[in-house]
Amino acid sequence: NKEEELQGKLNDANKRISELVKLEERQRISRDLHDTLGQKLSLIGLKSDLASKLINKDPMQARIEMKDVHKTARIALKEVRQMVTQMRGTKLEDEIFRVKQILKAAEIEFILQGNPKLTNTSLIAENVVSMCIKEAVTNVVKHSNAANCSVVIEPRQNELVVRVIDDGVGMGNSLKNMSGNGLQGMRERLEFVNGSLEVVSNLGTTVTIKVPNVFNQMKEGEGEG
Amino acid sequence: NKEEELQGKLNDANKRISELVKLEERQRISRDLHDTLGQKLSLIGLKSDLASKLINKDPMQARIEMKDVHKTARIALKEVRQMVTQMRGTKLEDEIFRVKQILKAAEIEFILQGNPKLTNTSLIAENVVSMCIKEAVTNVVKHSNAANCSVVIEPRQNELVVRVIDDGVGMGNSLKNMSGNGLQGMRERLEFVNGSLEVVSNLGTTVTIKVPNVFNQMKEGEGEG
Amino acid sequence: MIKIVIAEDQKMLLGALSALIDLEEDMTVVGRAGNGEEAVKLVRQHKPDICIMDIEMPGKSGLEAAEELKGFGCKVIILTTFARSGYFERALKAGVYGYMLKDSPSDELTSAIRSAMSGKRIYAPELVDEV
Ligand SMILES: Nc1ncnc2c1ncn2[C@@H]1O[C@H](COP(=O)(O)OP(=O)(O)OP(=O)(O)O)[C@@H](O)[C@H]1O
Ligand SMILES: Nc1ncnc2c1ncn2[C@@H]1O[C@H](COP(=O)(O)OP(=O)(O)OP(=O)(O)O)[C@@H](O)[C@H]1O
Ligand SMILES: [K+]
Ligand SMILES: [Mg+2]
Ligand SMILES: [Mg+2]
Ligand SMILES: [Mg+2]
Repeated sequence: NKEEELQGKLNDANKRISELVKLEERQRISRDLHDTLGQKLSLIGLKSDLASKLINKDPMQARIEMKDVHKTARIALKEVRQMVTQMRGTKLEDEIFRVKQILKAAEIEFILQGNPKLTNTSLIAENVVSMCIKEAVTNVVKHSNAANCSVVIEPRQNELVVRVIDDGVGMGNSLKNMSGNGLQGMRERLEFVNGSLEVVSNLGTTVTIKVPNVFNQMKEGEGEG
Repeated sequence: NKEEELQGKLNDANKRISELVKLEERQRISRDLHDTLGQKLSLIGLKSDLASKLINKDPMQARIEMKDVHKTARIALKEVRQMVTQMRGTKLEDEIFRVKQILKAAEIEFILQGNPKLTNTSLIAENVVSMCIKEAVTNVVKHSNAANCSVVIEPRQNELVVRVIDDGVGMGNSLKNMSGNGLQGMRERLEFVNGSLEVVSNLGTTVTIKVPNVFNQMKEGEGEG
Repeated sequence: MIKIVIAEDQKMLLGALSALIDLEEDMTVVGRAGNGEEAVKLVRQHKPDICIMDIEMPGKSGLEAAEELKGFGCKVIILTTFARSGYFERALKAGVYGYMLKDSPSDELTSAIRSAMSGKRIYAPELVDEV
């Protein structure tokens, strides 16, 4: 029918845009790679060549070249490490650290339950969970007037469940007149990683975030920086 | 008003999804980097260290280590180049090469005007132009029954103009009952890079693709593989 | 003489590492392993003072091998290319004497070996995640 057709077209369009966004990001990174690592590897190539030629003629100079090679390799590796860490996005651990500071500044007591070091969650899902916690805690600070805020991290067999719980005024009717972007943004991001959002509010508010675990066979590939 | 608000929300949602798509792509690349370059740079580090220690004790072995370093640097550089080339996407030159083959197989005469080596076009816009030419030529083969097909590449001061021209049957009414994905996909992709599409059909069909040039201050950063 | 076993799955790296260590007057490499399993076997067999251990190896990882060797009397030093969250914590629990980057200057590695011999532990600051 007509509606399905329209939806199909919209999906196609989104897929095409996603491809271009990916492509653009790839190209940005490829420039970085080219400029930083390409240069250093070229230098290493030249200097190691030079050193092996100098070994008999001028062993002192050969040694200096080798030391340069060593130094350059270390700098290059440090850059790779930085790129990898940056590209990794926000770890839950780091987000929890920030949450602690935000709540402290707002004079709301912070309680953490569970380990923010995740082992079965994909990088992208971990990023989304971090974004969602940030949004939820911002809401607690802005709207709840709470005295306490807990973050509960509960890894289950097939999914990770994270709850942000406050003992504030609750949401009243505001669930219906959603004018903000916060909750909507959380929903959309969670959808992207096949996760879900649940908001319950009577005495205070509880926001529940769920994301599926990675399959075991995928864990191998998950470089962590 | 209501409609603008809805449009605003849709734009926000698209922005959020784009961010996640980028993030995911970054993480994929970071794994690649980690696995390939990390190991090789470590090896270079160790071997250059070893070589500088061996210079007096065992210069022959030192030379062998240096040669290993040299070889490893070359392999790593080749990998970086491959990654960069892959990430760069399709060059117009390569696309033109394929177009030539496709038209030859379809027994349609191919005429090229202008230079497919672009200098003022961003990588992403070049990719989009390549995708569009491919679509347009596929349409010529599928629908036009043409004897000749020209691709005209015309760089202007502020934009690049590419035309795909055939001398076939023309589009008749099919412009109105657009059931296919081809032209629509070209429009969406071109929109992403602030380009435009124009289709004119009477004796044969002419598809005109325009994309803006990069600003001069951006050109600096445009590593070319 | 400090007796050393090295475990590293990349052959070239294994060769370079053992050559570097063998250059030291007071050190000798008594065994070279290509994975964690072999490392455990060679340590039991040669009873070295020190075992230099890569983390990412096929089959048994360096961390698993270190955990298994805990209390055996051989001091383990972990070498790695990249930090991963959780690794440092595990390495600490396994009681390792060093946790260093593979591309550290070899002088740092050999001095870490000597420190371990005198009971001191060395952890590269780049690799330590805040616990
Ligand atoms: N923890 C909470 N306690 C009380 N009310 C809340 C809480 N979280 C959300 N709300 C209510 O739900 C509404 C919607 O939240 P949402 O995050 O979507 O938007 P916002 O915070 O108003 O705006 P934005 O997040 O875009 O800055 C809020 O305006 C607020 O009334
Ligand atoms: N060069 C051409 N000559 C004649 N007719 C054309 C030409 N290009 C397109 N058309 C007409 O325009 C219609 C729409 O083209 P479009 O590329 O959007 O869809 P399609 O080719 O039919 O399907 P798809 O590209 O999704 O495989 C075609 O079905 C065809 O009738
Ligand atoms: K020795
Ligand atoms: Mg909000
Ligand atoms: Mg088509
Ligand atoms: Mg390894």
